[in-house]
Amino acid sequence: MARVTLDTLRKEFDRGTIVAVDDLDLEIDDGEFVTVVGPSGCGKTTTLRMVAGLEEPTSGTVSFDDEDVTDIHAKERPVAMVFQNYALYPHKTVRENMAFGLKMSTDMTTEERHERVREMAEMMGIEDLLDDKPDELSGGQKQRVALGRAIAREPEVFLFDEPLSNLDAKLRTEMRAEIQKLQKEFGVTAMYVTHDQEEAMTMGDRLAILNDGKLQQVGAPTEVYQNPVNEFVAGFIGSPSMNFLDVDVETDGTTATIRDEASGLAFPLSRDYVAGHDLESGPYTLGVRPENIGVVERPTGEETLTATVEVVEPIGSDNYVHLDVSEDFLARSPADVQPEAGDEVGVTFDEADLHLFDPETGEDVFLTEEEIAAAVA
Amino acid sequence: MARVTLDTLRKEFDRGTIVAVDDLDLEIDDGEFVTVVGPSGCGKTTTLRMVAGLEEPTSGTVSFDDEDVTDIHAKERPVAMVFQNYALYPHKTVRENMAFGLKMSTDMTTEERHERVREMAEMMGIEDLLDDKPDELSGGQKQRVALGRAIAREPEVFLFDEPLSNLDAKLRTEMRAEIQKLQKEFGVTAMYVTHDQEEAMTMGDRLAILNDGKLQQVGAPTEVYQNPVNEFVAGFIGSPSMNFLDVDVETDGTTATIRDEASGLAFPLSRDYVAGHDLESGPYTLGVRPENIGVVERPTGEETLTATVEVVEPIGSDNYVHLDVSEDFLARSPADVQPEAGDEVGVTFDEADLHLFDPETGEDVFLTEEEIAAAVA
Amino acid sequence: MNPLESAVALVAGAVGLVRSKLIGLATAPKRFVVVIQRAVYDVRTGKRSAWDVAKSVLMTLFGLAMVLVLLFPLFWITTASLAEGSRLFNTSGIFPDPSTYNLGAYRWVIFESDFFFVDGDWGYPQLVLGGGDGLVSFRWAGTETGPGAVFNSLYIVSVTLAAGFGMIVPAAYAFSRRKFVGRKRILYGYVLFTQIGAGLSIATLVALYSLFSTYGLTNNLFVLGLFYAASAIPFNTWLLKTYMDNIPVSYEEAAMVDGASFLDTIREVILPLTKPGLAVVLIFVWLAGWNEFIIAQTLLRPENYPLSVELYNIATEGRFSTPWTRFAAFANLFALPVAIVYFAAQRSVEDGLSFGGMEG
Amino acid sequence: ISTGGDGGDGGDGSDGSDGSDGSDGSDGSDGGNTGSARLWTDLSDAEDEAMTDYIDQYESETGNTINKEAPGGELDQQLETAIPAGDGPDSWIWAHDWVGRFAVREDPPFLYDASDDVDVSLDSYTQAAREAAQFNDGLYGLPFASETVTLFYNKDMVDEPPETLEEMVSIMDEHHDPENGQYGLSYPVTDPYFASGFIQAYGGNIFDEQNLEVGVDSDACKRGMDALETVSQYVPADPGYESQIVAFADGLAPFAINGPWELGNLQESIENLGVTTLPTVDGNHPRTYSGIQLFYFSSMLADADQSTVDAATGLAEWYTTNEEIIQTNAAEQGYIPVLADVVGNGDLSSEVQAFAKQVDHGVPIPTHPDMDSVWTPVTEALERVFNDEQDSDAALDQAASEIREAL
Amino acid sequence: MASSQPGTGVSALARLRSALPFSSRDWGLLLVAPGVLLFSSFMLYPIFYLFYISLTDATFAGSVIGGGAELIGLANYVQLIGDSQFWTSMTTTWLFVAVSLVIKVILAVGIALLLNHVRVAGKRYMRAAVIVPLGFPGIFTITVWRGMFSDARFGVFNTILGRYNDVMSSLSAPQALLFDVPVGFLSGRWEAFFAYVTTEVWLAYPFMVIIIVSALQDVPKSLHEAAMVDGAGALQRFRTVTLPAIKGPVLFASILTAATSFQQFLIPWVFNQGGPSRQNELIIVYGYREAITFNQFGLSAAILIVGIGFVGLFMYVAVRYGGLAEGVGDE
Ligand SMILES: Nc1ncnc2c1ncn2[C@@H]1O[C@H](COP(=O)(O)OP(=O)(O)OP(=O)(O)O)[C@@H](O)[C@H]1O
Ligand SMILES: Nc1ncnc2c1ncn2[C@@H]1O[C@H](COP(=O)(O)OP(=O)(O)OP(=O)(O)O)[C@@H](O)[C@H]1O
Ligand SMILES: [Mg+2]
Ligand SMILES: [Mg+2]
Repeated sequence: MARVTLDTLRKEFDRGTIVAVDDLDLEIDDGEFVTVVGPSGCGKTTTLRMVAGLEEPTSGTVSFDDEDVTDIHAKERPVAMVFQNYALYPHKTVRENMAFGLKMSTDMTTEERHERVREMAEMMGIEDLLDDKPDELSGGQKQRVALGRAIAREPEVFLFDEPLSNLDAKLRTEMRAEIQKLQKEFGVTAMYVTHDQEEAMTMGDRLAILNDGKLQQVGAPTEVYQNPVNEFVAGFIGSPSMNFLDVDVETDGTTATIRDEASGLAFPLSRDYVAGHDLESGPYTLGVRPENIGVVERPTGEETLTATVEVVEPIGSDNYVHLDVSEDFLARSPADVQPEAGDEVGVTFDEADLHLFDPETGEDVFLTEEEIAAAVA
Repeated sequence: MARVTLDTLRKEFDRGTIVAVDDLDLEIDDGEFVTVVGPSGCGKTTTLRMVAGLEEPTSGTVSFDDEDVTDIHAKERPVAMVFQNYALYPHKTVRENMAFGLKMSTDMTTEERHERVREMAEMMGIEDLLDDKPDELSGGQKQRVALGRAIAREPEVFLFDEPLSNLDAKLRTEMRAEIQKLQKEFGVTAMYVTHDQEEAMTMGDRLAILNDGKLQQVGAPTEVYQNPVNEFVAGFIGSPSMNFLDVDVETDGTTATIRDEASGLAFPLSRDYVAGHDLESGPYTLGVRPENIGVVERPTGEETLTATVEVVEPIGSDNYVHLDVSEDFLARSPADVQPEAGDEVGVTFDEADLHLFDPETGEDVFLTEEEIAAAVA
Repeated sequence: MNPLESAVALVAGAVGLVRSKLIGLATAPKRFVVVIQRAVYDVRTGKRSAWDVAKSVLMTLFGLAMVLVLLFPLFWITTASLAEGSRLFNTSGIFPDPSTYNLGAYRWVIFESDFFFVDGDWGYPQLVLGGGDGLVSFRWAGTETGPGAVFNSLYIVSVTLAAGFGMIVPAAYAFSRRKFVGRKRILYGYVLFTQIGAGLSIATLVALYSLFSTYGLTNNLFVLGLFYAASAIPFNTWLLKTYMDNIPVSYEEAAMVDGASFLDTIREVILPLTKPGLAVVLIFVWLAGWNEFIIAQTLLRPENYPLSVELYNIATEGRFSTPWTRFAAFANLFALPVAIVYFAAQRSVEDGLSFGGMEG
Repeated sequence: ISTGGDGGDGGDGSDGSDGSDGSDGSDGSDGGNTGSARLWTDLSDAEDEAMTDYIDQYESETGNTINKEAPGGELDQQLETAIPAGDGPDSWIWAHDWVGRFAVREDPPFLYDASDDVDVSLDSYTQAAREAAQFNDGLYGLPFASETVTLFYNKDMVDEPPETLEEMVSIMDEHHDPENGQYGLSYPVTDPYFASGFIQAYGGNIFDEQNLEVGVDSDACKRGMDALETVSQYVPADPGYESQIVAFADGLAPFAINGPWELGNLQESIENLGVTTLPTVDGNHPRTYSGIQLFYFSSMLADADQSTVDAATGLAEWYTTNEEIIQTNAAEQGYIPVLADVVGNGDLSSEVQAFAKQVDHGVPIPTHPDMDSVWTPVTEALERVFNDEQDSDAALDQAASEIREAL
Repeated sequence: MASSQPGTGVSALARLRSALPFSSRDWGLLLVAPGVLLFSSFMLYPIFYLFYISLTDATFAGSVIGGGAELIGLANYVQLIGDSQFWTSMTTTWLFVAVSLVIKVILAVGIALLLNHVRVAGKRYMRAAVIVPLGFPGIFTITVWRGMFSDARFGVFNTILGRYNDVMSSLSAPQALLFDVPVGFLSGRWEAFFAYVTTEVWLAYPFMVIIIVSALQDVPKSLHEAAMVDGAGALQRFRTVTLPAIKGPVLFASILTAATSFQQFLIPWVFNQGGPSRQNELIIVYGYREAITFNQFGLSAAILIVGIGFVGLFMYVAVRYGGLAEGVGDE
């Protein structure tokens, strides 16, 4: 419906002492679904509110389809927003809640409005609730009404601010699918804020990661997962999160070894790897994801490392094996690998799964400046 | 510290129209950690409150170490409880919050109390917060204080009512470990209510599943995961949850085939399987977990079934592949299996991973009455 | 909504409130019986111990006794309004002899005093076609003396309510939601002045009178209504602001995103959500205009006296004494409707006056 | 600004047209010399009805218009604000004790010297009444009645009205039994107006207006005070007016000392009511303070049209000299006539005669502008004595010194 | 993506806006202004006028309105300081405020607790009934209370005391427990003071009850339960959970009602005009009487200005240190 462009968008609070959003550039294609993630306080909500027109940017612009809407009042933007706490009008019935936007922004007759609301409600499976007040509804039903209300207006841009965070796991999965389906069906451009890993990974066409008001990386979820541009993104995306280890690399240009005194790690890199990557000696931060770590219950000594098991958490399909390699070092292994706490086990991983970050800047050491800059465009 | 025994414990509300807890029998060993799960409204909180003495049972008894405490007032039971919203006294400092229980139930001097609180606080890493008021604390800190307050009294029984549900994912993982560590350290008997899958699977020595006020199954988490006694437990434990299919089984006593018209499923069971299980022809509910389903991107025709991919959700380490076999039919496959939506794929599974349930009672058809009864003892 | 509609809605709301409360009160005995039956049943089946039930009974009786003690003055004066003669005391006991109870005093209030019509000469409203300044004009027919104090009171109160609400609601909204130059200072000033009310009026009586007479505003019901509104502004603005602070901003934002204009948002979202707060403000502003008599007496001439002044005049009518029965009957007719609405609005009042979030 | 619309101001019926300054008498159209005036009153219902009828009569006889209003509350407070604001009445009815207080006012003045406008001879009135209406040579009103307190008795309990204090005490002794709710006397003893008769019985003056001397601590007053203390022992413990009158009205006391305004009420509750003069004290008649009811002339008249002045003074002259009115009022309202002719003839009821006789024994209330500085200390002294907080001599001494300080 | 462009339309506009003392966001002021204006002209202006009078030698209302008064500086205030009646009045007023406040708080907390207790049936109706006095005009209720406090033997309280005496003496209780009826409630200094306080408490408790009940209902149930599990008994729960929760609202209500008590006029005026012997003249009565009875308008104005000043100061301190204006400062 509309392409959304944020151009060096900036928002300061408290006379510039808090920079909530720091010169953000982002373009969302017509009909695209972008999820925005980041830790608490990173500026997600503020960004969304600026797109909706609820917050005035300190500088920068918001455009819909090349039209600058920065100075246009919220009520005139073709935007619908689903709030974290739903913000259903408690004194109106579900029907009135859903019809309200239509009443305000179209000149439909009451009947047309009610017809539209009925259609919407049928689609969302809440046609029986139309005469109820919000506080008679369960969380999931409220969520559906909030969605219905947003969709009923047929907006060009859809904004979601952690819409599922108040729901329980089961409902969350259900609603996730529902939102995606609706968004595709209507072809509406969507921005979706969340701090839930699974939502972030599964819902969007693209994923935007914010930290401290700054955009860190934008890209397809798998792309971001596989090639995080910096330590922050690497640690933030993926659950359980990536293990980090402070290591030293010794290289002579053709061979290289990754060492960590504390855990006794000494991992030789292959010649191919060294040849393919531009590596220097020095301190690095090594990152490796739990699912890329193999646990060998009866270590033969050929493994990369041996370590002691601290705790084993079975989660049904898999086990989380906590190892004493470093603090919070976790391996995810199949359910049939079941060491006991205290066991000595072997630890393996593949050099292809390793990430190396600059301990100072946190950036992936193999990326060039350009590549890093490109990651946010 | 104390063995907790619930004997045909029952709680009715509103003059018997609501049976919140339905003749519950449960024994928790000294020092054991039992997690209680179940859908919302199944009676978890009510059970916990009866153990704490905050709710009077309609019938049945609660005993600690063979001593019937049913009629003993909450303030005299050797119990500590951590509430969902923490319930910290807002006007008291952290120190006073933690010392309050001691002041009430012991005759320690002020100094002794403060000494104990300091020890506790050090252990929980909150010694710097002792002079703060609760509303100056973050969620995780509050949680720690609530825990500390509970532990400080050295109770014999520890009760937790969804203590982590207000925290974000990262903090939740951290606190989970902390609680387990503390419980083991003090060897306190613990009952832990949650509706979080991961907590349920990882935290307890045993898992008790409630539905509609009735106990469904008690057992080690992996045991429950692998051998759910009925469809409810099978569907409730595990995430994403088990796929169910209404099927017909045709058997002649030596061979058998599982059929489903809608999806075109025709799965022959091995002779061994048929011999080992007591199977009759008729309708069944087939259950199979997402992680036990194989997806073959280029079907050779030898697979159990071919199906169309509806959506692929990458969650980083794995992909969730939604298939059109039935509604919400999900396979979890490694990240490198990446079919596109609309692709025809092959679907495989192993007869060992199948669960068959009686479509009427929902019970696992291979279990005897005794085995089912034993599941809750 | 035009003013007429809102006035009708207001009255209808009040009537509904009173009705439901009274129905509740009327069915209370039935519910009470059920409670007792249950208690008896529970004791018999051993679900509750007799001591447990007894404790509840005792507490309830204690509560009831306290209510009776607290309301004793009102009860006592009501019996006095039914008594014979005009004296408050009788040498035989606290209450007048019940056999002498009669409604004479009330008859006097209705048919002889200036309560409804001057000298109790009742008239009826009549529409006159083709009147002087309009197609239809309105006059009182059937009365020689004209309408009485109650109409003056109602007129004053409607001005007070209209002006009060017109200024309090927008200001409370602005204080709660907007930032503007001087916001803090004005609000601070309001809080300081919340309690400078009744006493102030007496203190500044003469200053007020000279102010009013300088501008020729004495004996003007409209201006007096405005004055009461002014006196109600600080406290009620602050009260309503506090109430509005507790309404999440996201409702307004949702409405904005829904395309509602500012006024739409106020009408459709803010006002409905502020109802309990508005109810309390309504009651307080009403009482400000309804009960005051010192200023009214100073500023008004007899033909414009509202009920409160008439009541005071009855109290001081006798050379050295008060004609108690008439006074009591007059006061009861004057205050009871308001007190009943107040009684019925207890829920709203409790909600609207909730300062629970305040930390001391 | 209109106050119309809901009928809120429709109540002013007849006087709707006539503005509020009361000085627009000239608009009386063709009559030429008829005017209208504004009169404020604070009367009881019965008095008010009678007054309305007389005013109607006056209006139809003269063509003048009188707008009678009852502002309610404290009449003097109403005047205090209304007159300076130019919004006061042209005339009002009140006892003469405000004459001095208002006559000394300047910037703005409150009263109007009507010496030049009044045609009736002041000799038509009794001397006391004549003096009461004047202050420093100005004539500020016309008198029509006087009042004072005297002795009421219940004929069912008292066979023969007492002549002397001793007789009265012996009757009171007979009945006084507070334990059983029986008393000797109903008498608001801490009110100086009520108490004045006994205090001044020996010829002392609480305040000597002629010489501006405080006499409340004189020996005469102190002896009078003893008499007061004697009767005080027979009243109900509460000196408040209402609690006093109830004892007599309920038939629980043989005597009451009170004024003519209670006559109607008491006649209703006591079947056989007698009224007589106060008993003599050592042969002296108690000298009660008396008040003279006046039509006051307000300073509003100073700037008003002559027709208004004529209307206002005309009413006063007509009313105060109309024998029929005075006679009727005496019979119906218990007004004690001050019109010399009426006082002289014997047509008055026995009750009124009793009051009239008591007035004769009494003295007019002083009208000194600062009388409030006298009343308050005296009241307080009486309260202290009544509550046994102070000896009566000391109390009067203290009151006297307080008064001297304040004046 | 386009690079940052300083000085685009928006930011230039924003800068312009922030440079102005008034900006478009200040339209909130427009919503507030009418109320402020009305309030100032009817409430603030008279106070200034009163202050002006206090600097003059005005004797009666007319000399104020008629303009016959002359400025005499602070003489009235000087006179006031030397006036023993002023100090009597001040002390009595503060004592009245303090005593009635203490009783009020205790009574209101008691009522609120009782009428919010689970064991009391029909408590909502009782609560509704108990707050009704607030709906009656003060002149009415106060006049009624005066009647009840009548010194007469047949006054309500004296009758009750008489009955009490009868009962007690029939139980042959010692003389010390009996009352000396009739008690002169309005004619003795402390008796009258007691009557004032009783009436004041009765007038003000409903407001406090409402506020405390609201606060009690906001206390999370789980706090009580946490305390129970911590081993606290009923009394300790009251101390640790209930009391702290209602402390703020009680303080708040106390400040408001104390400020009103300070300005109490009708009770003393209707009861016995601040008597006996001017001993119980609360500050406003004192001022009123100086003006009305003694024709000392200038002095009266000075008294009232001092009174208003005290209320203002009291409110200021309360707002400052009592957290009364919480939420005001969040700008
Ligand atoms: N109105 C405001 N005034 C001052 N600071 C604000 C305001 N709104 C947001 N902030 C600050 O701006 C920063 C970004 O806030 P924002 O709400 O956008 O974060 P978020 O990413 O949505 O966080 P969360 O995940 O907790 O919702 C935070 O530091 C916050 O404290
Ligand atoms: N005080 C009460 N009065 C009436 N019904 C109640 C009460 N407390 C609980 N119930 C009912 O009892 C049932 C069990 O409630 P309970 O709170 O134990 O569920 P739960 O398993 O803790 O649910 P959740 O996961 O939502 O916390 C529910 O149907 C609930 O409505
Ligand atoms: Mg946010
Ligand atoms: Mg629960």
